[in-house]
Amino acid sequence: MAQETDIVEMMASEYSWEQIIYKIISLENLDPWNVDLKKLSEGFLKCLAKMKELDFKIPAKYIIIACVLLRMKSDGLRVLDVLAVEETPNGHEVVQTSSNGHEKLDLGPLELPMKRHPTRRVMVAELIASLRKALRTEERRIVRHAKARGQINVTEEDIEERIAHLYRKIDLLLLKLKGEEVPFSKLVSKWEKAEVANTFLPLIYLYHDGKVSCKQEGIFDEIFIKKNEEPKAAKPSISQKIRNIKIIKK
Amino acid sequence: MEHKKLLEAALFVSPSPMMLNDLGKLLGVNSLGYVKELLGELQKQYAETGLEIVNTPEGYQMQVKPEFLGNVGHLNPHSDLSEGCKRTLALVLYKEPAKQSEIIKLQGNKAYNYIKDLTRRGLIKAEREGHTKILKVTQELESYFGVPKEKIKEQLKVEGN
Amino acid sequence: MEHKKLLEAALFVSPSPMMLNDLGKLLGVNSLGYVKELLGELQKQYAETGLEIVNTPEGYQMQVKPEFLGNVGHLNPHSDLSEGCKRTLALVLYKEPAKQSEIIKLQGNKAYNYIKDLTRRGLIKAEREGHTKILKVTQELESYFGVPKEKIKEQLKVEGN
Repeated sequence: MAQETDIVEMMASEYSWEQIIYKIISLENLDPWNVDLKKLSEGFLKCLAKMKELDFKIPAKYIIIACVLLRMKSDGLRVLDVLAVEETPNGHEVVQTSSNGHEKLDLGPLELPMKRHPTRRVMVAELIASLRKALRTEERRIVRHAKARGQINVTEEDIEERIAHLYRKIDLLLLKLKGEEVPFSKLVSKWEKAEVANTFLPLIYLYHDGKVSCKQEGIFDEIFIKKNEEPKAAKPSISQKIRNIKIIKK
Repeated sequence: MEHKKLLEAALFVSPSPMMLNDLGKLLGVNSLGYVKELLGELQKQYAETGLEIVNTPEGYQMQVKPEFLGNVGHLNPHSDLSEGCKRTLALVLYKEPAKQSEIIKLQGNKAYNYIKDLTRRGLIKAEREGHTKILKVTQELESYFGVPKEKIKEQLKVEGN
Repeated sequence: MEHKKLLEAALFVSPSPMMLNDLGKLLGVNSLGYVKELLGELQKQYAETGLEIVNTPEGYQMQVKPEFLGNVGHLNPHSDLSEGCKRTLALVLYKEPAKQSEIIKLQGNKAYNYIKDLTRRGLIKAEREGHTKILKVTQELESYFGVPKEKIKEQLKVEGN
């Protein structure tokens, strides 16, 4: 069926699962306000089977959706099973003869013994224990705050200076490498998270200001930086706009 | 008499019946005969009230006199068995020994959970017989209901037959 | 007297305090004065026992006399205040008069609910003082613990320092 193939294509091109559910609902002519879970899960599984047949890779999330739908379906069926056990108006339980011919049972109600759930008042000793816990929590909070304050003990640095510094570094490296491009990895003195971030941030400013161009072939590949001859004057400089912002360094 | 008051307090506050020797320990006395005597006196005292102190196989317990249960039972909303569990238990009792498959047929797949619950609570037990599981009620059930299982069965079979 | 026995049974079985008019409904009588009278008689009767019937802001309640709680409390792990409420109550007592904002700072936003609970139960009260709410413990707290609040405070201060 043409529409079914549509769904398979949607799945293969990783549409959101919600879109696919809507598509199946319309394909199977289901009432969107009262969805027949049995039909919906069957429709979904049919499309998964088709994908397998066509040798598409099935994204993991669709397997999870199929599991969820099947679970919902089986829960629904269980509810129907239990509904077969009904209460008569006098409160007695009747197990009806179901369509597949189970026996009929009429049982009297099972009266449970009354179980009392006594509680008692709090003892002073418990109150003291609670205070101990509350005060300990307070102490921990104070220590945490003190630590947090310790972390704010920082030196400030002018971002303008950082940007200018990186720009000079690019210049120097271009001279040294005698090429037109500088790999980003050469700009980072020590390949550590903080250092990478501290280099990357001013680079973004330079790029935005039009002073450099950047090129990256694939995700996580090397970034090649090229100096632009004429900075695009039309573009307002972010670094100028945020002249007063200081970079905070530990 | 402080000892008697302490016994009352213990029986009132304890969520489960208390054995004679635990009550003795509580009072700090060695003579269980003495504790039993005090309990006997208390039982007499309570004859005049809406409560009673009974000696069950699991120990002494303070409870509402059965004749008032109908009037006050609704005040305690906690039923410690779900409606589904109650049904499974009734079916197992009625059909005992009952095939698990038969209960599932009657109650649907949900009954697997009820059977698990009831087994965990020690009210029923499952025995394997070839490919099938046979469900039976336990001794624990009798102490839960406080009456012999035959009596509970009778209650069910009035309607069943 | 059946009415008195019924009241006893109800107070024994109910997991929370019962209001006078609910007890009246249970007995099927309209005169609350009569119910109060019966409760008064019961209270006198229980004076001789390890239990007591108290009239709390939330209604009548049967409980272990505070002087015996220390001996039997361990038999039941369930107290009628949650851990959070217990902590709030301990902090209010310790810091009394305590600013509500201070308690919230110490315990987080959850404490708003604990304060509400404790106020409803009549154990603490809030007084407005300008923009802030001041929390204090009540007289009811003394009958709850069965000891003067100064005594509890003393013990708490020893712990806190």
